[in-house]
Amino acid sequence: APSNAADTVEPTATGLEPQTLSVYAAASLTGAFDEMAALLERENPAVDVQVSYDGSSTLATQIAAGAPADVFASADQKNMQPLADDALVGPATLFAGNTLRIAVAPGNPLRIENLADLARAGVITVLCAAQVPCGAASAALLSNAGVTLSPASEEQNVTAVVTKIASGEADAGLVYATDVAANPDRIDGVTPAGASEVVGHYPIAVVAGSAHAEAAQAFVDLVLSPAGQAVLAAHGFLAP
Amino acid sequence: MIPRLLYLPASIGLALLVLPLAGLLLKVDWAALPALLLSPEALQPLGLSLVTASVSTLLCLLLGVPLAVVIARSKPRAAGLLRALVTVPLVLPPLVGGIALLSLLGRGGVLGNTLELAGLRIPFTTAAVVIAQTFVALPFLVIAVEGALRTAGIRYERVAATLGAGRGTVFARITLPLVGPGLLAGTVLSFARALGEFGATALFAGNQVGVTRTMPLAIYTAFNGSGVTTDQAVALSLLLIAVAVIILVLVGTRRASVLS
Amino acid sequence: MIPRLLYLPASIGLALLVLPLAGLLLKVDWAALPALLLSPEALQPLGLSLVTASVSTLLCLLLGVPLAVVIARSKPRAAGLLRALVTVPLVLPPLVGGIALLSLLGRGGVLGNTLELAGLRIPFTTAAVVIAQTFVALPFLVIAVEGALRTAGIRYERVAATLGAGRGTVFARITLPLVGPGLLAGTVLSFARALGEFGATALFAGNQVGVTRTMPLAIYTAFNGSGVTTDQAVALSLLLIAVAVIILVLVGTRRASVLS
Amino acid sequence: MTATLGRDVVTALLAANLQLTRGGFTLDVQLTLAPGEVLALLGPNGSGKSTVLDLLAGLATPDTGTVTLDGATLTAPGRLVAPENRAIGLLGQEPLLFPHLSARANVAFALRFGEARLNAAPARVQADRWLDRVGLAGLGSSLPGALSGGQQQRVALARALAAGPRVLLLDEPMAALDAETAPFIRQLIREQLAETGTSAIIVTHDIVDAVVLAHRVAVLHHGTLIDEGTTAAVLAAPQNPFVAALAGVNLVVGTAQNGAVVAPDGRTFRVRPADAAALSPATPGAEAPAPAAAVFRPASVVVHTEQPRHASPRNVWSARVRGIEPGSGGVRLRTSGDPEVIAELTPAAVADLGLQVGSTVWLSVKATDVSAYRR
Amino acid sequence: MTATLGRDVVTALLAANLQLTRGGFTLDVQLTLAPGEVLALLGPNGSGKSTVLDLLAGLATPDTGTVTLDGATLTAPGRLVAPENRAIGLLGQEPLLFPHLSARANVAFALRFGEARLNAAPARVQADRWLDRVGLAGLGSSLPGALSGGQQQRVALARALAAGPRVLLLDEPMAALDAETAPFIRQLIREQLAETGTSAIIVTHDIVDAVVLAHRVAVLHHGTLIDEGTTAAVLAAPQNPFVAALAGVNLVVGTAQNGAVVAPDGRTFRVRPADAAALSPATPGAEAPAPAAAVFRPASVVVHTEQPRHASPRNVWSARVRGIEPGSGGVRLRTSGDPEVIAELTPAAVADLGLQVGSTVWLSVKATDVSAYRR
Ligand SMILES: Nc1ncnc2c1ncn2[C@@H]1O[C@H](COP(=O)(O)OP(=O)(O)OP(=O)(O)O)[C@@H](O)[C@H]1O
Ligand SMILES: Nc1ncnc2c1ncn2[C@@H]1O[C@H](COP(=O)(O)OP(=O)(O)OP(=O)(O)O)[C@@H](O)[C@H]1O
Ligand SMILES: [Mg+2]
Ligand SMILES: [Mg+2]
Repeated sequence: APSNAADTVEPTATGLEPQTLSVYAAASLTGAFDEMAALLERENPAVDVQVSYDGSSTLATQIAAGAPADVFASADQKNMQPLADDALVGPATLFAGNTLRIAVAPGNPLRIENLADLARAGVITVLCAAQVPCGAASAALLSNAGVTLSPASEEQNVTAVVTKIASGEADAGLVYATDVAANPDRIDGVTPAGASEVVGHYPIAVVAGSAHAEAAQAFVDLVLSPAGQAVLAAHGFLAP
Repeated sequence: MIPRLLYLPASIGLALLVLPLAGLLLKVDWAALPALLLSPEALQPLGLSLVTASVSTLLCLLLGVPLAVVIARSKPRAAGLLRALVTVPLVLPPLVGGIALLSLLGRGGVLGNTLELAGLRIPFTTAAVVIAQTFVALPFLVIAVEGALRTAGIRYERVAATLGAGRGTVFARITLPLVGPGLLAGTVLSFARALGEFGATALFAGNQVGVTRTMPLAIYTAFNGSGVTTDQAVALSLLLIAVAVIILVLVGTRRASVLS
Repeated sequence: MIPRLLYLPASIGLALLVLPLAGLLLKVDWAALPALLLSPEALQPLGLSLVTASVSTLLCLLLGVPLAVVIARSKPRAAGLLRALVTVPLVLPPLVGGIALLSLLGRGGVLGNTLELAGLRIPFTTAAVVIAQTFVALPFLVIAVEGALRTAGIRYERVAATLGAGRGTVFARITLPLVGPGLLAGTVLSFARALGEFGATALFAGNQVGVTRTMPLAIYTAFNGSGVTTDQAVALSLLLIAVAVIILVLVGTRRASVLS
Repeated sequence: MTATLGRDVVTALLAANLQLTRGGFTLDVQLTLAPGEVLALLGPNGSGKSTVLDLLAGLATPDTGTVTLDGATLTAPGRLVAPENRAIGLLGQEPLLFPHLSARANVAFALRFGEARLNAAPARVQADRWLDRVGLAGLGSSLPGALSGGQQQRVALARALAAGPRVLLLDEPMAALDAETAPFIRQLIREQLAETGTSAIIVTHDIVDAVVLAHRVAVLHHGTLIDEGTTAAVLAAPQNPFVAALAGVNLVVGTAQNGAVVAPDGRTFRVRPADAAALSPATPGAEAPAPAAAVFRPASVVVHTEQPRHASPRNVWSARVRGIEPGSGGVRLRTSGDPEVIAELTPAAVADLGLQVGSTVWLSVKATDVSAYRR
Repeated sequence: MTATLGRDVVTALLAANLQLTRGGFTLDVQLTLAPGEVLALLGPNGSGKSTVLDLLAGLATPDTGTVTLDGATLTAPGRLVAPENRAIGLLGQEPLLFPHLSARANVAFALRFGEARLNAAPARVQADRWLDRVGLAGLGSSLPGALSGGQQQRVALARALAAGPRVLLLDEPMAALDAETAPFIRQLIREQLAETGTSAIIVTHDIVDAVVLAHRVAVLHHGTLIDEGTTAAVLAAPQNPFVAALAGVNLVVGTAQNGAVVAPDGRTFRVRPADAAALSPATPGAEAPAPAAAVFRPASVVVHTEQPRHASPRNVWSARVRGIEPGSGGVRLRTSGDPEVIAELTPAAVADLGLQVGSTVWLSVKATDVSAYRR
């Protein structure tokens, strides 16, 4: 992400060599990590941070296949662990958490207030597939609440759930709090009871053999720093 | 009659197509394979895929052959335009096809609203899968058949007309048999494309077990679940490929015997 | 010469292909469009897409035409098998193509390791984009050209041979010109497919601005980018479609003039 | 519409007036065809014969002009009745057998979907009968690709005849046929047209076809009809070198009697034994004399100044020299009678015999040199 | 290899021994061709003529058998020299002009990639010359689709001749040609083959082609050669009905003298004026007598029992009756001389004249009835 703020800030003493840092981040981190990249570039004007967003499993697969990533931020442990086991990444640190919201059309026309409302006849509900992080969390949340749903669809990622609700195709669905924060005009969020009990944890790690290990570590440090955490919080993430 | 020089690039081309599939084979966990392939998680999507792809292919034939005839027999300028229109869906990235279908047939879509008033809702149904597959597969059929029609020309149709045969008769007994190989090629192509369809289906039809989870969606779901190890996704892909190869070879040799 | 009855299904077929695109138009935020389309976020991927798709199409021609010739001139049984092999990549869901390519050319892949020793890394480069596009577009070219070759037959090639012309001469001066329309059709199809290629590229080449972010990936990124609406994705799709239509119509009318 | 070349339009089944320009080639043709009439369309390569047939069959559109069949307009500005609705059949210059259908199925196609509208089973039976008639019994199951060129042509001809149109257009129907088969096929065409009362236009480069098959001849040259009339009249007075090259035959149209042809003026022409049989009535006994024609070449006519004796020719008669004209093959002597008979001699022979217009001569023609046909 | 039908194999340029079964059709043919020799291959439809040409050209493979050219093996078990490396040209039964190339470019193709290997520019010039020779000057830019059937055939012929192979195989080269053009094209083929010393096999259904173009005739029937020999010998003694139907000509091979043909036994045959010119030497004066042939039909021979007088025939001679045989067109009288001359009479004429074997007769043939060719 090119930063035009770079000229206005004087370089710090720890300024890094000119280089391009490649960060692979889960799609739900999009807004937050764009800002994170800008922050790092401001501190290190010589560094160009490129963030690639995609599903965590896609990114993990690419890193396993030798993708030139320096940092990997996953939306779940499941995709980080195998890389760690094969020593393809350095030690992973949890840096954020995410909780679920019921996403509804703006203004909540169907008056959906809790998880049980999702099971109402005539309400079209979509969820994430159980295999993806948000789907696993949704399943946990629903089972905690003792609610059984027959969703119209099990989407492959949160964006698809958001899209279906925003386009009116579906009436409600479970998404991350961060998604509600990122789409204020398209969906409204309802916090279901027990949401805080089910928290998804985001690990981050420097990719093993990174040619820019120092900058990569700097990025991880930034994410974990109070400044980084403030950015994440502003996008709706919880502390790890 | 083949210039020797051609064998080298031909082999490279074949290798480019076949070697990646071979690479896939190396990733397979052969021990776990049989159990997985016989599990309902594999067989149900496979069944749904075969059924929907067959229905889509049939739809492609019913709609695509007439469209191909109209294009092939149009004046050059009109034909060029029609052909371009028919080809466009090929360019659409998977996602965009889904968005386009939603914006037409979804709730709030132009036609979707009308249908909803009639009590019909298409998204999230098996019908949506078929529509998505037909949408992406139809161009293949049209282009293949149109090309065959154009090459076959109208000489034999003219002869049939001078013998007194009406247009319907000529179409059924002369035109169609003469483009048989092209028709078969188009059918194979559109069936293959329908079988592999993922993007538009995912967005337009969703991913519900037994209703809209076709094989490609099952593969994607498995991939998202297993991540790096990709074992299950690869195994399912293998199943899909194996079924496809069997069907293609069966049709292919049938086609060969038609041709010879 | 067209049976009247055919016009109805032909119209429905055309509607199925064109109406969703029209639906897309309704979703466009026309006011914001010009600025967006002229932004580097739109133009850079478009440029990359056009360049890589052109290179891929060229590769398809170089590898696919010889392969098509070999298949078309093979014995029926061998031809059936080869044709099936060539068609398989069509069946692969987007993702699986990517997995397959990675498992061949990625780290730990059969060829990937060898290449790495030679200091060559293909995945996640522009070359990877081209390979992914070629992999998915090649079958189109091969099938289209093979069909045309088979329909054209070998009568004229035989005549040329009895006149004393060598195989290379016959290929260049008789075979290729005679399958001209089929060749053009195949080229158009594979270019369109390469232009729209998303799945294999996303996994095999990644999504790096200026290097591997082609138009379909840009659309995907825009679509996934939380905070924005699908507007941007739709606008980008529109740009891609517009460019494709222009190219297709240009080629199509050129084709028409070749044919007439 | 006005009478064309003296023929009454009221009797015309097919009437055409066609103009067409294609590149450097211009066609401008008026022609009519009476019910049951057979017209031979002659002309050099590229003169427009096939084009005329295409225009009549509705496979091509003229720039201007009309085609009417039995008073109904088939082609006119802004109107083109489809070929399948014209009842005009066309056997083109190439056989164009449907490549995916057997010889039998090709013919059966015409029987099922042509005039007869037979069902599948009887069509197959009839098709086999047709194949038998064109000498291809046993080849019914062969696909066109497994037939020789001449065999294909015969199947195509059988198919065209089997369709049973009101007007049949035949473009070089005898091309590629072997010498032994050609006469049989020619006879088959003749009989079939006569039996069914079908009008026909036959394009040919062989004058024998015109003589045997046609009542009338039209000669096309550079897209215009340069000569037209009864076969005998056109051949007797060739209007241009092309017709002269074609002509070279004497044609006697008369009646069959005892295996010979009797001319209108009573002369009897004995004919070659093979043809004499065909001229004899099938059932002996009193019978109305059947129309027949005798054909022999001017070069076969021997001219004597005294009555010949002790010689083989069966046909000997005396006549007066009406005209002496140079011809492509020598000097042409027109001699009196109905019809006039042309003898072709070398200039030396004319000089030797002291021939002049008005001389009385004896003419002889060998019976083996005279072909004959029932009409 | 053994001598075939008395011909010395040492002199053979092309020698073939071919067996092939295709469905119900079986071919078994041995034939040889001497350098510069022209063989006419005759036979009914479906007898295997085109198949033989395909096998010789390398477009088809025999089940067993060999083809050798100048001692080099072209076809043998497990060996098939590609058509383009055989120096054997083939003009097939269909013109098959390359549809994307103009008439000129079609002929130029043969000049560029055939024997001559001309560059593009001279090939175009030569191609135009060829088109001129086949009477198509001005049509060089036409695409095949814009040519008539006969025009296409002429382009195809020009293309085949222009390729300049050592052996040329022509499958019905005169098909679809108009009557005026045919003799010119026939002459063109003759001259071209003679000038270049090209050996050729010509498939034809027209006996004139065989007489004018060929030194030798072979007759194919159901896949086997049933007759073979010099044109005159085969025609004089037809071995089966097909040949008989074809034959029906007397052929006198002799020398040209003063516009006439002198037979080996000294008889002089005056010929029709058009051909007499061609027989006269181009430069008057002493010249070695040129070989020439005269052709006339048995039906044209008038038989007298006394010397004919006051009659037009220029050719009159006496001979003895050697044989009286039934023929397809009447009774065939073989008469003495070198060559024997056949006269065809009706049985009635034979009876009338009281002819028997051994009778002395006077024979006459009109000069206008005798065609002649230089050989
Ligand atoms: N598309 C075209 N453009 C220009 N000229 C054409 C076109 N089609 C045909 N011609 C010309 O029209 C003329 C008539 O062709 P047509 O086939 O009717 O001749 P034809 O009398 O049947 O000759 P043939 O005896 O050779 O069959 C030819 O001179 C041909 O060159
Ligand atoms: N694939 C095949 N299967 C069976 N029979 C075949 C096949 N191809 C050709 N024949 C037969 O072979 C025979 C010889 O055919 P060919 O074309 O050589 O005949 P031809 O002498 O050239 O006849 P024409 O004078 O009609 O051109 C024919 O009887 C034909 O039916
Ligand atoms: Mg013609
Ligand atoms: Mg043949």
